[in-house]
Amino acid sequence: MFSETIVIQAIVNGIVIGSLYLLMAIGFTVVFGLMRIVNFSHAEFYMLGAFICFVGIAYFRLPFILVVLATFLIALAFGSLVELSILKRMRGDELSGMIATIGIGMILQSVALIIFGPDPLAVPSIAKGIIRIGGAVLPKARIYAGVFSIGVLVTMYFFFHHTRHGRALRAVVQDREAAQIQGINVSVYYPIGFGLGVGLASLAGALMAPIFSVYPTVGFGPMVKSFIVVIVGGLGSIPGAAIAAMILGISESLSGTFLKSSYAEMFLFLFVIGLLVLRPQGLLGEKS
Amino acid sequence: MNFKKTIVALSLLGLGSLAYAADETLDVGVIATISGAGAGWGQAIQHGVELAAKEVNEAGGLEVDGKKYKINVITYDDKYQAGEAVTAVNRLVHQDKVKFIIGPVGSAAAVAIKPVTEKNEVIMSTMAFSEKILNENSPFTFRANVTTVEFAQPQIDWIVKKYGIKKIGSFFPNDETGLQVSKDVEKAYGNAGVELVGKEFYERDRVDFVPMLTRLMGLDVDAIELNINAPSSAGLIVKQARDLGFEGLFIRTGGPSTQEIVNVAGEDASEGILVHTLIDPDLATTQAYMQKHKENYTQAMNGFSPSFYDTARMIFEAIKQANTVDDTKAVVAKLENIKDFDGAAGKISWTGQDTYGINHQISTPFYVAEVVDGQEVIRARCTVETGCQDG
Amino acid sequence: MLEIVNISKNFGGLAALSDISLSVAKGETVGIIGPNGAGKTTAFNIVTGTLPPSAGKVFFNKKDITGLKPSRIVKLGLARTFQNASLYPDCSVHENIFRGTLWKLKRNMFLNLMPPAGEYSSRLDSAHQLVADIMETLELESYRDVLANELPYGIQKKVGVAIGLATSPEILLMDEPAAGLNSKESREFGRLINRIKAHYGLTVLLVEHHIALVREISSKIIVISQGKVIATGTPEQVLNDARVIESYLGGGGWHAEG
Amino acid sequence: MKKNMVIPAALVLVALVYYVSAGNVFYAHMLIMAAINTVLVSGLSLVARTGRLSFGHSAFAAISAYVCAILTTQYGVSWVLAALCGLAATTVVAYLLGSVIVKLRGVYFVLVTFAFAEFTRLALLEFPETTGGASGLAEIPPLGIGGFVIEGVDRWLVFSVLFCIVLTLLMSRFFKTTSGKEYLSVNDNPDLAESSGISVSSVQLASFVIGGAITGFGGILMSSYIEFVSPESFNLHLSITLVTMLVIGGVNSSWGPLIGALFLTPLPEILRGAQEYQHLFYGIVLVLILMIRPQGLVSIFSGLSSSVGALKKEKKSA
Repeated sequence: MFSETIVIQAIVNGIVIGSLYLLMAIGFTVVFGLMRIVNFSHAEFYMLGAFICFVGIAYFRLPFILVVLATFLIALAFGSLVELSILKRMRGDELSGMIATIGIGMILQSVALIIFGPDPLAVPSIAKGIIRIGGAVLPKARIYAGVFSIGVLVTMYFFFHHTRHGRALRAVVQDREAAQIQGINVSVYYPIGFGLGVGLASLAGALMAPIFSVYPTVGFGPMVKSFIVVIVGGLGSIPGAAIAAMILGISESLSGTFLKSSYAEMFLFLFVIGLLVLRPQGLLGEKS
Repeated sequence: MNFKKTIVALSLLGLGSLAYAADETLDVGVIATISGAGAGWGQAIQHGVELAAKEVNEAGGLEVDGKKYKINVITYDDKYQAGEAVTAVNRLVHQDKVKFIIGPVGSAAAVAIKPVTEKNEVIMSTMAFSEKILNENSPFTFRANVTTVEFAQPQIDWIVKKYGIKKIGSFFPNDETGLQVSKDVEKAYGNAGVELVGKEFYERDRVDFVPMLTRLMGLDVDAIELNINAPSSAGLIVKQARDLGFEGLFIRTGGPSTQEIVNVAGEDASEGILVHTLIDPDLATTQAYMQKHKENYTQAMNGFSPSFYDTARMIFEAIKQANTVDDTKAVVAKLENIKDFDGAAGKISWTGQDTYGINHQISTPFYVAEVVDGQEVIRARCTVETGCQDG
Repeated sequence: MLEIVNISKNFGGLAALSDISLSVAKGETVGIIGPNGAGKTTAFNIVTGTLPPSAGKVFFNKKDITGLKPSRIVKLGLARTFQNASLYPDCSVHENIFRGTLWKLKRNMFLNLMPPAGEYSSRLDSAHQLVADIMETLELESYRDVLANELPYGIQKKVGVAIGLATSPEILLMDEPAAGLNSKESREFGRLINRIKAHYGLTVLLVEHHIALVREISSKIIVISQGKVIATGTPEQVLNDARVIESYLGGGGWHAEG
Repeated sequence: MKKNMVIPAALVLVALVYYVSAGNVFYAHMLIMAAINTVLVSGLSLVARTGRLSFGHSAFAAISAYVCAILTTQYGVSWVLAALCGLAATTVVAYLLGSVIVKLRGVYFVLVTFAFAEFTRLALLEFPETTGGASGLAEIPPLGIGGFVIEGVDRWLVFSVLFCIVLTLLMSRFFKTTSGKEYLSVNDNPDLAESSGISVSSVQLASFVIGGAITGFGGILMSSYIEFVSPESFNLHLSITLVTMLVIGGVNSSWGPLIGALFLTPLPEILRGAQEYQHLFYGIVLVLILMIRPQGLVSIFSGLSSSVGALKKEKKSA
């Protein structure tokens, strides 16, 4: 008796969640493509974005768009600073870089715990009420966030394909050595790239803060999911990540609606392990 | 906006009262969830016990066997994880040599540490809802608050009669407590002639409830049962359900934490929720306790706090009557026989002989209240024996 | 001893090697030369097992070793050296060379916790003797305890060869041994190769870009260009062959200095 | 042995004296936990010394701990037999997973082990009838070999400290033998090792399986000592703590796990009042160690990064 409105509702919700994972995944891909490291502090930058949004709206009563923009810029600057001060020394050694991001993650999380305490805090809702599309009920706040994140994705696409720095950064992400040969000064792009990568994660955190509550470990779930999106989509391939993010978002929403949700998550990991083993380069990643 | 004071300040407060004249100290252990999901209930235990201790110390200490004891509360955070609770109870029993422990919050933690407290004859008074806690071969274990086994049936009968509910959906955390409570709640609604349709179990740290809510609304339930979900999860469920346009009734049979739910869901979304509560604001003794709580702590007082204040005072009373701080067998004998103790939450005695085979389940009055503009308004007064009447 | 039969290799459309066949007899010193990108290194990697061929077979002492892992091929007696003389950076020269003998010192890891005994200890002694002999032959005793990353480049190349020798091969494949050496050093390197060939009764196969070294020590030269063998023969025959000169002049720089 | 024996041995003695002299039951508890952590980290260290970083070792500790706990609590099997079955289960799982992922490049190996650990934790949550689900398994009988039962703090203290010291000595001895040198060669320069007759994949598989078994036994020790086990005790936090202890302790030497565990285990208890300061300290020390001695402490990983690097070389030269 599940009418198609339920299915539509689940799919739309899946797309909104998928866009969140995609923002995180692109951020992760930029950092991985540039520095060949798995950024374990990605979750904490998502949390950073969520808390900046919380302070911006709950404290200073700023309009949502302004807060989201401010979050991105703060995170971009902070990310670049972190790269220059800490990760710069480890550019050659990917493993130390990876473990350093674990340390950075721990520091950010404990600072947040000390300042904001462990309990969830609610961000005043940015949009009340619902939108009805042919019987399907879609919470306005989520659509708002979904539309906004898709807007960001489009700007990112424009930045990567039609601006000088964007194309250079994309070249570096795709193949660091080839970019160097073409005379792109890679070392300039390290801080910007890391800043942009974690900036996108903070952006996702800020967009989703009004929908979910905000607490120091809020970023862990989305980080794990963005890892899966990047693996399934193929490390370093942004179009692959886009497809994988939507598949994951929708399947998670559908399985949450129709299946016992915790099974879905367990099988998801099994699927990822299987995929990694059979097709390490992922769906669209090139066989390097 | 009240940022939480850091935990360090709180535990220092507990040690702060060193300067009193009493010559001996009696250590009392508290294992509670101070951080993570369920932190509100953990602080209810910690604050209730600390206030009871402060009261005794200000009166010159607990007089036992000719000596005056100053009560020192040692608190450990179990982060709602059984493993952490076990480490904490090992430290309390072996290092701090404590004979009385109050807490923990979660059933998983309580089940895990009970073997240690029973083996070392340490009295434990927990909040955990699991039925595995109380039985005849756990003489040193008590429960300091009523559970769904006690209050579910009377409350649900009253609500079903008053609001005429036909179909109800429900959410449960996927752990020991959730499993246990889902059985009690389903039985109670069955007896009241209501069909419990969607039974949703979810992982503790889940934040997106829209998919599950979509399914429940597809079964067009006219009410959603929140029972003992952690306050943050319950708040999210209410908020996201209202976002999806759900106009039905929310019922929370269990775990008083209205303030936290309102914080997360917002005042208008949580308008009209029917909650179980242990506090009647008009009761003089409860008002006195709420005032004392406001003087000492910035956080909002949680509904469980009075029962743990009373539990601590009953234990101190039993120690005085048994005239010993070490012979816990004697203290248990005295504690079991306390009747009509006038606590902050009203008249208190023990029950549980028929359901658990041991009379270690506290029986305090409880109420059904409706959330109006973010505040609880009493709608019915109930006790285990007499059921609920319009109040 | 070593035969390559109809080997082809393409990388997504680009035919790096097409239908190459060549053979190396016991005791020979064969040099494979060709302009940059002719496919020399691809052939080298196929023979040493680092890269599987798209088609064709590789035989060693009549045994088909196509597609075997390098570690399996070495045990059959076919060792290789690296172009950039890759070593164990933080270990001494002696340790570097000794690690070449490890595959012959296999012993159950738990049993190995016990001090060496019986047959294993004799294998251990002969390994140590081999290492001492190699260091003497290549005049490396004075560098015995120097860490590999502190060695001058020329010496690093020698240690690279020493490690190859330590695996007691029958044939030694050398990937651009003269790379990074000036003409005096490369002549010295040529004499070194002849000395170790004689001392250990080795067969040598060089893949080289510099004609000078190859012309001096090779008994046979094979020229590869655009993935095909265009000439085989003694140094004199090959180096005066019109097609070879044209492909080199046309295809890449002619390094006939010295 | 790069670092000679004197310094690590001295450090360990100083720590031992500090713990035991305090003579207090609680410090003995911390020393036992430090010893058990040493065993857990040693398993990880064995894998790290062939150039691989695994985030899945918490899963191996979980598998052997749960198999042992289930067999003892629900089937009344003797502790020794149950422990052996636990170890066997972990070894089989480590072999199956290892043989499949050993050929994966550096970063994918890390991601697969990460996904495997999460999968194991969720699987333990999903089947409450056997694993007790989120509430875990309580009342696990104590460690008993034949009649002799290891219970109570003092017996545990002697057994665990002795075990971890012996394990560390064996590991340090192992890396002086020819088999140990194969591990070091694979890590220092995998291409050269492969071309000298050392099969990189079988060495890395062996270290993954044996490392998994050692960490698995550590899991059994932990569950037998705490007499309780739940999925949360083996979550990602444990994996990260083990990696942190390994790196700060010093990945280069067989004494790394012991030193890392001894100095980092007491932290959560000392800062019991304010948990978040512990993580702050962990994070800062970890970052500083990596910044000040990126090569020193982590050079053992050059094998890993060069295996990723090697791939690029191969691509270029073809």
